[in-house]
Amino acid sequence: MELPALGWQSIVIFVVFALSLLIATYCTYAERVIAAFLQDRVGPDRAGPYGLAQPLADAVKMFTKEEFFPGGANKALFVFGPCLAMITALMSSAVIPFGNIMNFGNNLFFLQGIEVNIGMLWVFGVVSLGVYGVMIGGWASNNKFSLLGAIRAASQNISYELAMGMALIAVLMISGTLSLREITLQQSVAGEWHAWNIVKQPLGFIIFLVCAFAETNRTPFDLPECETELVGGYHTEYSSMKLGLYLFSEYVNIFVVSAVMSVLYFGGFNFPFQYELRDWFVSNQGWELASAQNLITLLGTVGLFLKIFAFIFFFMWIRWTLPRFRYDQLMRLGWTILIPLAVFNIVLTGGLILAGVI
Amino acid sequence: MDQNIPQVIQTVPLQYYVFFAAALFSIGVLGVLTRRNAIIIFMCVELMLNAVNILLTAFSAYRADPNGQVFVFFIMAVAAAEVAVGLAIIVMIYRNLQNTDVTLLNRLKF
Amino acid sequence: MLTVLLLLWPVAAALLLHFFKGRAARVPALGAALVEFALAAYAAFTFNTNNTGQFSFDLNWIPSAGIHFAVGMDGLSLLLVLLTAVLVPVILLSAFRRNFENESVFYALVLFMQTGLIGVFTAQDAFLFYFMWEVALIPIYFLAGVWGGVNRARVTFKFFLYTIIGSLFMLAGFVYLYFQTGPAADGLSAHNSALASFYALNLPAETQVWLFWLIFAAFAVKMPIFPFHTWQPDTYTEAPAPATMLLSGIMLKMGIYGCMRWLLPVVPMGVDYWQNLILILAIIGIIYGAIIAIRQQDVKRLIAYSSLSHVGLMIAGVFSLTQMGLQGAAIQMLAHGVNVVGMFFIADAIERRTGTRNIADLGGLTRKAPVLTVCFLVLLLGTVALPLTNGFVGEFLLLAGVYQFNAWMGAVAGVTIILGAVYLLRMFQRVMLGPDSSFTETFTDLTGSELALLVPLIVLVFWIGLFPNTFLHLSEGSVLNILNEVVKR
Amino acid sequence: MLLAVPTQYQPQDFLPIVVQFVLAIAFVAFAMITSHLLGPRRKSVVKDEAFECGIESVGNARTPISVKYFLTAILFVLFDVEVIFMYPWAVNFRQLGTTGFYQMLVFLALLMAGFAYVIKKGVLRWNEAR
Amino acid sequence: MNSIILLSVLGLGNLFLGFRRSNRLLLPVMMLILGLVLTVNFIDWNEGAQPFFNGMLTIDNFSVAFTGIVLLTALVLVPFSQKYVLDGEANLAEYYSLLLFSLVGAIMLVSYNHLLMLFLGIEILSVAMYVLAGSDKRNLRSNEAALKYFLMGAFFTGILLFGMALVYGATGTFVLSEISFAVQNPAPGFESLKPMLYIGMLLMFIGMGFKVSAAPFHFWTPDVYEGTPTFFAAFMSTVVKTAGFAAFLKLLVQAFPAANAQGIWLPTLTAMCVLTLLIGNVGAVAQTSIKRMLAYSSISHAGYLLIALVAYNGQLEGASANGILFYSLAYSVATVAAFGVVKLVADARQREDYDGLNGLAKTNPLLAFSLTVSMLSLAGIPLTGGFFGKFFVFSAAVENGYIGLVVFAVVMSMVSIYYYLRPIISMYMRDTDAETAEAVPVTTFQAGALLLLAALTVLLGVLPGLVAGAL
Repeated sequence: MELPALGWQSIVIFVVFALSLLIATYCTYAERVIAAFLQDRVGPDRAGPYGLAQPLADAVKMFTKEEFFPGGANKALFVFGPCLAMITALMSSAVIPFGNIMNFGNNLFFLQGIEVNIGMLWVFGVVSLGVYGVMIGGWASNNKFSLLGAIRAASQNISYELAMGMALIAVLMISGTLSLREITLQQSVAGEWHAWNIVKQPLGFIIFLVCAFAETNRTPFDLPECETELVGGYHTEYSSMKLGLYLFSEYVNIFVVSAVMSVLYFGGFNFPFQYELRDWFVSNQGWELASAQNLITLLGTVGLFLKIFAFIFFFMWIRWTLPRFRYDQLMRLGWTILIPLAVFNIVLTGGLILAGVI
Repeated sequence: MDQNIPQVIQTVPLQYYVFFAAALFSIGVLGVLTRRNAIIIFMCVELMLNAVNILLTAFSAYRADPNGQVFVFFIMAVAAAEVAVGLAIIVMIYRNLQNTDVTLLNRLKF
Repeated sequence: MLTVLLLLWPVAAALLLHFFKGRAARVPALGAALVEFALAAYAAFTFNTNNTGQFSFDLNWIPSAGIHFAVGMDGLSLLLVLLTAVLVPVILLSAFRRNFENESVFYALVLFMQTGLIGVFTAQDAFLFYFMWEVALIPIYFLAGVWGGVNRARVTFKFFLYTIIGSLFMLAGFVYLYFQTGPAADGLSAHNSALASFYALNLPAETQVWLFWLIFAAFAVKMPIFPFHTWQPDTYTEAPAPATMLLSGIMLKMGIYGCMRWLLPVVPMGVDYWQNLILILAIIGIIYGAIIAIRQQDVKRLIAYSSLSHVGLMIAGVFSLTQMGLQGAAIQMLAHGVNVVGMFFIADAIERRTGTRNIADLGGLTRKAPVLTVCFLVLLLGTVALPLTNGFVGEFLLLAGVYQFNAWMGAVAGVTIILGAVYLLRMFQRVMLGPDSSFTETFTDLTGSELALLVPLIVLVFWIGLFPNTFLHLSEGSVLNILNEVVKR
Repeated sequence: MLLAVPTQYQPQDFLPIVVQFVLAIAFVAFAMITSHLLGPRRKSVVKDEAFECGIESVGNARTPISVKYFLTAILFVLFDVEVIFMYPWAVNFRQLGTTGFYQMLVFLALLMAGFAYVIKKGVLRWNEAR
Repeated sequence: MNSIILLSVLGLGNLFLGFRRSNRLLLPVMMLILGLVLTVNFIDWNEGAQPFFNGMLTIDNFSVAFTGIVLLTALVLVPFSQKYVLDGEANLAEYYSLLLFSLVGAIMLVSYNHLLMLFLGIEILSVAMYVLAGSDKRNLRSNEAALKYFLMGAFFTGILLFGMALVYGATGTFVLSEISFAVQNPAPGFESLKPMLYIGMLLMFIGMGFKVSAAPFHFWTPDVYEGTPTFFAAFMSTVVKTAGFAAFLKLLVQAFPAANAQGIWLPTLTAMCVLTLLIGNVGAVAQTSIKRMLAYSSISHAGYLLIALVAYNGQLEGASANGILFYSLAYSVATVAAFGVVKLVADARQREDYDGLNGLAKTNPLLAFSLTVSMLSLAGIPLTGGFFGKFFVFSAAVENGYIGLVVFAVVMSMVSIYYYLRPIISMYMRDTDAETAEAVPVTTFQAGALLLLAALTVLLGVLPGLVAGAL
């Protein structure tokens, strides 16, 4: 890989990085607005037009709050916890293919930070590390609520990770690769939007979705931080930007997991009739193929983000709709329902593939 | 530029891998022999296993023979089983003794 | 096939004895022993003195190693089988005098041991011989250890350790020899352990010199020869009377038989090399046993040391490598077996009546028990080797053999007769004559069954003494064969 | 062209990860340092005490916790490792064909037998003290 | 292969049977399973070498024979777990299933053809044993035994693996025959890798030496055996050892047979052998607890078996393999009986020293008899299987010229007579005291098993041709 390519990739990474931060920031805003909408109230509207500057105000508040170290806390780990949570959240976005190829004067550029053959494993590995941030923070706080919250978080995350991994295996059986780009491209057979994996993997998608909720500690699986029982769970003792990083990492995770779901099940940057549109530009408007392709690519990127936003909305919608699980229900759902379902899904997928159906 | 991964791995001399793995392994052995806490001894054992994994992977890449890497898979799986059993034993002892220092466990002498 | 029957019958009977509890086992046990005796007698009558190996049986025991279950009898074997078959019923009968726990197990062990003994005397395969050698050891260990005196645990342990270590050396020797042999006849294995193949070996002299000690170790302990004898008096004393009779009457012969069958012809050059040393050791044993016997106060110990002394003479006879010496040993094995069993029986009878074996505590039995005195005297004179008794023939031939080899040694060995007379007659005088003691006041004479037991022994004392040719004739061919094998190289 | 993906993956492909890592660390470091510099600091013993619903905190927070969590963790380790074996299989599913499928069925059957055993043994019965 | 499948499936079934909470059912079922598998195992006898898993496992006569031994051992051992049944032990199904699974490991050990299978076999066998060693959860001694066994086991597994990795690095393969081929037909540049091969080989020997408790890697044995519940200690000292030696033999014969390799490992193995014999026998003399004595005795028997390894003569059908086969069988049968009696006595009298056996011949003639038979067998006295075991092993060694070694071993077995006779003396020649006056309760079932074991020992001692030379 020559340096120009690396440079291009760095640009993409930077853009994606910034975007994910931006999206995460505005997720806080979106959360309130959607909550208000669902509860038929106004929501933030003071800071800036429609309250759009609200996240910035929040950020300023976070930065200027007092740093707090509880007595008996292990200081290094106490600081390290949120940092780790944030770093792992930020690390996973780069391998997601946000768009197809751009073609400028015979130079091909991928709208993707990092293309590796183990993209899916990378996302999985990094996301799994996130639990360490929670564990370390909860343990270091020297607070019973924090510890319990952290342990719960760890237990919950690892439990659902199993089902998630198994759901993913069914996708891998269909695609035969771990590269996210290849998985996306396989879902773009010309003229057939039903090449999307959601058609082939409805059950797998549902399992994955449920697990995604649990992995991001979102309602109805937000047991680690459930206010009514555990005060604030693992971040009870946190304040200032350290708390901010925890909250922030959650939204970044939502963004990443939405993107992953879009890529795995909803065709990624593919959108219906993209080939017809490109051919229409080429044959009817007389565009060059490359230009038409660039346009499609951009449209695809926009489409991907639309899908992501839809998922984010869905996350928030659920939050204000469903009540929280009890802990034993949560564990039972993960172990006794999702895992067997996922195994069944694997067997079913295998059978269907061998039968030539998918 | 057009090297595959085994070839890149081969740009580092094999001895380096061997020495590195051997060093890691020796650290593990020393740890097992000198430390007195069951958990730390166990961690040292895991270190030894990882040294083996590195070594196997290096050899496997050098010879472009996947057998070694498959072996690594199995070592990891078995190590996980060992972890499960080992931690269970340590927890069991901790519950009876409230300590995991093996010197306290010298009722059965050498 | 008859040999196999002789071997299997006691074992089968021992197993069947399990179904009889306590005293009920006496009659079946005796019956089994008598059947065995009948079998042995039948074998003796049908034995053809012109031919050597008879009643042979050969079964491929461990095919992969060329080890055969090969048994057969020549004259020498037959003599000892006869001795065993005669003595076992006598010993069983003597055991009926006592009341002890688990009688049926006791008798079963005796019968079991009989199998081992007969196996030793008839084995034609080295490993079978070793196997039987140990089979004979295990029952006697338990007989002596379980039913013995107060110190039984320590004493029998010593005995067991001595004998087993000795026999392990023998095993090592056999294994070495085994690997020098050629392939088995059936070609299934590279080596074989048949007696004939061992005879056929032609080992270098240096090898034979050390191999001699490996094999001789087991025999030396069993007989026992002078420096290896320390287990003997203790064991004889501590073991219950029947076990002592088995030990002294039959087991000891295993060693002498082993020397004649498995040592002399197999490593003749080794024998030649060590001959003088062994003879000297044997003669030391003769003198030493006799001197110690003189000083003994315990009847059983006295007989034990006398046995040591007599065995020394037999060893000397065997290692003189003369026909007379070997023949003497053969006949003396019979005679000594008969005499020593009788002596131990009488010692036991006295102990049962008085509760003591101490010579000083006894006296004046002649008046109270004339029959016992007569029997005792006959056996004693047989042991002292008075002419016309069984001891005379054997000792005469033995001394003649040793004299033939070396006049000085013969002369020294001859002292045994004088010393034997000294300690035995001294014992007779103290025990039988003299004044009564508090222990002997209520002494009663032999009962009918006891007499019935002693009568065959006394008959044998005179039979062997008067018509020794009956037996000498039997063993002559075997002895000549053995000497041939020795001289051949 | 539309389906263009790198045919041969290079170790250098992984280099951008370093870039991203640097970015992530930079952001986190920036956030932590800034908030550290900007925020006020007013320490007091009472304030530093661990929060326990307003009452005084009792005992050590790092006490042993229910063994259930431990069991869950152990189970996760075991099952996760088994799932690892399925990744290479899944990726090569089509090449392995029917044989591979049946072999994995056996594997899954054993795995699920163990799983059923564990569930039946009551690992998830949180309401029972053990 | 049939036995592996059956054991795994039935082991799982057994696990679920445990939910019925009916211990009375479990023991017969367990025996049934083992009996069935034992029968099925011999279907493969004389069927030639059958490769499985791309040749990673090979079922041939060697493996069938050793599988037969481990299964038989397990079968005759199981009756002694009856106390668990009677006491209503809650985890009995788990114990049984772990035993079944560890038998799968043992079978893999005796039929592996690829180092991966060796590793997996060892681990399947060991991990189950780690758990069983600590199965007496409330007993600190059992806990310690489990921890010690586990830590040391994992440690030596690491060493074994490092050895495997080095051998792989030097030869480029894990398949036994290919390793041997690579050593005998060196590829270019192999010379420089030779030290690696040799170090790897030695490390593997260390790892295997630990598993079979050969000195100087024996130190865990007495402690672990003493702390482990007797039933499982018996399993450890028989099945684990038998499988370990079969695996060790396969490794030597099939992977490192080349003469140049022999020059390297022979001194090591000989030294290990001598040391093991010395430590095992001398150590056993010093013990006061029978269980510890049996532990040292198992070390010393590892020494005798090592003689057969030293004296191997080139193929899996040779005198050494036959010797190990016979020895393992005789040793297993006798050891099971010994541990069985010790367990029964220890359960009833709550003591494990020699004096606990006093007067046993009077109170329990059967127990005394079977312990006597097994002690005589272990001591190598004729009329028992142990004698022919030693005989075959020693003659294999003499045949190959290791006379010095054999002489040493014979001297050591003389020493062994001392400590094997001590229980016999206690039982038959010492009187009971207040503590030992009462008879030890023995169920008919156990009595039958003990009689069977004694009969087996004597049968092996009288008709060794049944098993000798089977390979």
